[in-house]
Amino acid sequence: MTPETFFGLFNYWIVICLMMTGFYIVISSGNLIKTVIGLNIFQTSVFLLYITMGKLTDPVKRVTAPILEGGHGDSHGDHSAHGEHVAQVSFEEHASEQLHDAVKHAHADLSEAGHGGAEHAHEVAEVLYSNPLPSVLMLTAIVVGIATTALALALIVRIREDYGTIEEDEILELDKELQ
Amino acid sequence: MMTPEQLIMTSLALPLLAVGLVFLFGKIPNLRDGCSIVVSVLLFGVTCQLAQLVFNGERPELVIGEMIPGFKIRFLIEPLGMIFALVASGLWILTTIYAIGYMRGHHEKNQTRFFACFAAAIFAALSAAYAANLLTLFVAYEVMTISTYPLVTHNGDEEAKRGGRVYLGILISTSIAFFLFAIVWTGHIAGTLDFVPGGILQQPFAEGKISPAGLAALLALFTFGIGKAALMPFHRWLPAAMVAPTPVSALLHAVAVVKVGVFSILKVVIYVFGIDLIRETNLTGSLSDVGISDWLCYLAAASILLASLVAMTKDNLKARLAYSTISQLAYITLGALLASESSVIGGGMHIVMHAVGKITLFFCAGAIYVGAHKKNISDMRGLGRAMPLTFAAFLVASISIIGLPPGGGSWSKWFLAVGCVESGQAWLMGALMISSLLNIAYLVPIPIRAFMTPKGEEPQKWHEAPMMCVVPLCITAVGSVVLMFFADSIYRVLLQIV
Amino acid sequence: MMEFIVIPILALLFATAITVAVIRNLWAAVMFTGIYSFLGASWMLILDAPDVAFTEAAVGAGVSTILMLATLSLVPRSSRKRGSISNSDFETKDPPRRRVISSLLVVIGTGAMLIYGTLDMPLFGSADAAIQTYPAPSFIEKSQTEMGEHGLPNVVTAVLASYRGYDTLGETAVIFTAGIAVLLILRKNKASDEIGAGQSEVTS
Amino acid sequence: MIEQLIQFLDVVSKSPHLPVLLIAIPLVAAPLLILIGNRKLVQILSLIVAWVVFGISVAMLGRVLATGAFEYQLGGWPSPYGIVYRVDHFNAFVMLFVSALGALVLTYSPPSVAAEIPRSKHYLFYPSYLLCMTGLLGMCVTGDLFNVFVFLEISSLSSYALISLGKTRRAPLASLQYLILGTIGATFFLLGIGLLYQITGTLNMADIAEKLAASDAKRAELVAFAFMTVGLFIKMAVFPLHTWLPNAYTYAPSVVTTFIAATSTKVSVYAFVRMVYTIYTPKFAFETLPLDRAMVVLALIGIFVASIAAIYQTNVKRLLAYSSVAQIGYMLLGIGLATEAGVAAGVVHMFNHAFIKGGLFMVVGCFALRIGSVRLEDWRGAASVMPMTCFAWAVGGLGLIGVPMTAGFVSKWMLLTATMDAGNLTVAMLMLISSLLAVVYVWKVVEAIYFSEPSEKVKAAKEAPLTMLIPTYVVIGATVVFGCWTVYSAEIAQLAAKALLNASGVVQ
Repeated sequence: MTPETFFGLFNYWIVICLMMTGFYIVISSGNLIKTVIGLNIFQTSVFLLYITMGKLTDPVKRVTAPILEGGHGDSHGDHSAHGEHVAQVSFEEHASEQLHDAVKHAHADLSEAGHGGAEHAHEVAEVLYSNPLPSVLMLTAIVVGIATTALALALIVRIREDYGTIEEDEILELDKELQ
Repeated sequence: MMTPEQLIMTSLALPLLAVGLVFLFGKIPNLRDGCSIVVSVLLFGVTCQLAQLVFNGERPELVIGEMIPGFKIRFLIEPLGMIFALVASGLWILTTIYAIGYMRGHHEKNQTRFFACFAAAIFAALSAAYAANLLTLFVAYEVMTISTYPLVTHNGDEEAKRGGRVYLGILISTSIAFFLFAIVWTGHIAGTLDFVPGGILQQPFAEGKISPAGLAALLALFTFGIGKAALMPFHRWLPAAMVAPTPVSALLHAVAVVKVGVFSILKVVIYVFGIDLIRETNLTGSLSDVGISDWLCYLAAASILLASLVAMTKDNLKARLAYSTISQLAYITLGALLASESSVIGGGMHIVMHAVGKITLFFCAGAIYVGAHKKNISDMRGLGRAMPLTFAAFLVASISIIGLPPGGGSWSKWFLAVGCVESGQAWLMGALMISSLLNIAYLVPIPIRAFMTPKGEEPQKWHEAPMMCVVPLCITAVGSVVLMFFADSIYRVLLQIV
Repeated sequence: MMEFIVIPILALLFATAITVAVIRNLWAAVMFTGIYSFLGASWMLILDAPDVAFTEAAVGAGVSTILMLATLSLVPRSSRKRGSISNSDFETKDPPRRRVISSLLVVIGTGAMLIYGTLDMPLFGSADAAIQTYPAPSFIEKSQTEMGEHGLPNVVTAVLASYRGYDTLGETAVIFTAGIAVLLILRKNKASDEIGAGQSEVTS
Repeated sequence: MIEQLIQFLDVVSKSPHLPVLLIAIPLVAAPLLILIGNRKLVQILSLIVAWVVFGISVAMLGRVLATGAFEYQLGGWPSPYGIVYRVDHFNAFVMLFVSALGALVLTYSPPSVAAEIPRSKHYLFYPSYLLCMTGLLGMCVTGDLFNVFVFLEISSLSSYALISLGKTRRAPLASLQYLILGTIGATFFLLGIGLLYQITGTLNMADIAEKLAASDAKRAELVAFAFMTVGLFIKMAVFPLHTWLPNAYTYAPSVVTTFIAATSTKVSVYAFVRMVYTIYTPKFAFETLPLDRAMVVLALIGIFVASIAAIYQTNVKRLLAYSSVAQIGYMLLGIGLATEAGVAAGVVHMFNHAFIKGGLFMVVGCFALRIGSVRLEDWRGAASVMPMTCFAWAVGGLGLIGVPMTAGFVSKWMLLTATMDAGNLTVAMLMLISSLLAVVYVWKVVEAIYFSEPSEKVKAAKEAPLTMLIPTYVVIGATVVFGCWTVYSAEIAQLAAKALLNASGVVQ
């Protein structure tokens, strides 16, 4: 395994470790709330995996969130303040990243028709965007996740009303007594 | 005049009609029972018409449709099935009359359910008799199991429940685990499930699709899977079923149910394997001559003897008759498995002879119970004087079952014995002979004792059962003698199939 | 440069997850879950997914934490423990050793399998990954041309509302379902109801 | 016969929007019903919606039979950009019986719901029921993998809510146990989708299939497959991942148990078959991976263990629940054969078992209403006061055993033939022997209700109301009809199997 692959996959592995921590909490915990917490972490980590997949990096070109920048269309005047804000944030993030990349590849890059040097980073007209689809999917999944959590918590409230405890083994004990 | 197709349809529909009418008039016993009798007479008429066609060489056919994609419910009547149908429908009339007398004389509850299930069982018997393929046969076989279950548990007490459990447990288990498996296996190998003269397995066997050992296994699956044939060790259901009211034991456990079993075995041997295939296939090639059905033949012979021996130990009359039935059924199974012309004909003929004889014996047992409330043989001393007709009939039927002239049974046993010689297993004849002696030992003393011993203490309480019980049993007793003189026609009919 | 931000975030994420796993106090566990979501959201922001990041921060770190805290604070005292709320009610018990070991085995197995699967995955950020090259033209170009005058600058919103609009409808349905469900579960039975909650009736 | 029906349905099914109407109508109806809030009105309207949905399913099946599979692009966006609904023989068939049972159970429900669920919750109950049905139908109709996940969650969340409505305090607990396992399953499924998405760049099933054929990322493919399989196995309650099912079925209200038992696990089986045969290929699943062997082993162990467990139950609901776990095993056996006959047998068993188990649980609901208990000892001698209900049990039970002239026999026969044709005599034998266990647990109940002295509770009971008996008899009657006449069950299943296998490139 080359270091390149290693670093290329490293991000996924981190996410997998997070995911498995969440999964561990779910299956090891006897406390109902703790189990729900585990589910939460498990799901959040899956969201992270999707988002990691959608990310695009490029040695030269600027990569940003899939929010088109000004001047692209003539009819985006009514876009929300929220969108504008996001656009700005990501722009700044990526500007810095871009600068860094440009420096790194400055002397090796021959494809830019003889242009070199850090100052050219700002001249790159073309902007690349990360894939928007994982974001779209995860927006849905987050909502599904919170719905599940809410339902689970409601059930836990009911269970605690009925049994007076949220420890699984105590509940099973109580049921056994009744039988 | 109806077309053959319509005749088949009518003969299948009539018992179902009876089921409907019985439920419809459940509240009016006289009308209900009247319907049963009328329908049974009509049915016998239709069956006779069909028989005329079949015995003249026609093969009426009726296709109902596909039950499972690629597998049809189809009826095609050949002589063996026709004979069986004739016996079942003919005896249904007598049993119905007898059952009405018995059930009323006995003040049984749930009579409506009883007569409905009874008609349903006859429907199943006829369907099995007419079946043109294994699927149809299997469906009829299972319908019969289910429809007779409520009859076995009729009394509803703990004993009946236990009996029902054994009955259903053994019959369903063997049929699903072995019979169904064997059917599907056959279909897999042969590509068809139809009953074809000469068998359907010869071709695939020649092509090497199944080994001799496989063939032997398949035959064993069929033989044990058809649990209604009550071959040991799957015979326990039959004594268990004796908790049922006597008309049930009479018609179903002497005629319809058990005969469906041995009939199915005969069908499988003749039309699925083909007797040539069974007789000529060796398990081990040329070295030693072990046929694929040999061990089953020995088992059947053992079953004949063992059941007879057990019968001797039984004091309860119905239990003794039940073990006698097991023994007699094994004769037919043996006849089928020997797979020679005479043995198969003997088996087929014994279906008729044994049916008429055994139903008489059961009728008598029922009549004794109704008339004198006696179940045990040891209590029947001197009963013969109070119930002369009943015990006379008993004696006549016993002679037929034993196989002595002038009973019809003498002919079928003769053919079976000849079959043993034909297929080179002459020593099995010994088993038949010993068993006949045993038959004498456990059947004949009953009427003898009833007539010979002086009267007991309370003669005034004993009397003949109601006429509705006595008349049918006299008819069947006479029948078992008359059959002696019709054996030739049965022989000629059965000759068509081998 | 990015590594300087990413590495601490990842380290913190990991540390938080582990903390949640081992911590016994439920209040603390809930708070750490919130923190975990928040850190996750920050990373998403770096990964070019601002929309998700904000939603996760709002929903995962916000709403869900509040819900859990609310659940914890809704403590109808059991008949056995009537009295003041003691902190011990919120201490979870450590799972028995056997369960810990079997859970660890399952988790390690599952994780190893996933890592095995990643070996074939396109490297992080690579432009020739299927996900970046297919479909062509990409959602970004497509959304601009097809939406015509309605073209939203935020492609995520645009896709959400158009191409995958039915997922969004489904998502609404999920929320709605959860709403009904919570109502069904928590709603007290009215006195007019003929049957009681039947807490005492045990049919098995 | 079939042509006439096709002609009739052809006229009805001209509307191109059928697939989306199937989902949209109940989805829109649910919130409206809550706004209406009137108990009686909600009940009637949801009944109408359910039957309309059934009508749409019938029309779609008619259209598929007449003209073959068809697609519907939601919002007019073509794949791979938009979400596409795709209707073919297989899912039209599954949707047909899901919606049929959904409507029938709803028709049957009012008295039972009135007895088991507090009045004030009725106006919420019926919309939840509709949502659950929508989720299940959505999982079937959609051709988009992520959309499957969304609908899976809709159906799951509503079933958690419905299960928690049970009378005892164990119902919420059973529901939570199901929720936790179910969410793990769904998350595994989501994870699998993510991996597939990453190596193919698309979510459309047909598209993924195309890309996978060309892809060389075998390890990622395999892991995605494994995760989706485990996720679905949890939802299907495949042994040993079935632990949620007995409690959930036992403690849920009778109507809920009936509906979920009849439909929910089958839809997950559907999704699994889709995954194996449409997205992946059976070659991948059964040759590259020895999943078929694993499935045969799991299925057989599951059948035996669950059937034996069922024998020992004294609670009839739990008895049937274990039987359900066993029956899933039979479906898996058929599907794992990867032959046309095998898949057809698995698919037809989905259909037949939906009716058989639905019918039996309906009978349980009748008993629960009149006797007030689902314990076998309280049912003793019920035949004397509830003859109709008891007869329905006997017939349904025969179907479960697989006696000829019931639907169960058709499945058993087809499964057996398929196993045998695949050359697996041992499995065929074991399958038959295992099916004998059903005789024991079914007959245990038959004996109790027919041949025992009436219990105290039975003496006070009376025959179930006609509004419940009629739908029960429709369902039970269907098991007999489809046991003798298989044009619309087994033959469609065969068409579906053929289409599936042709699509996945298995040469017949």
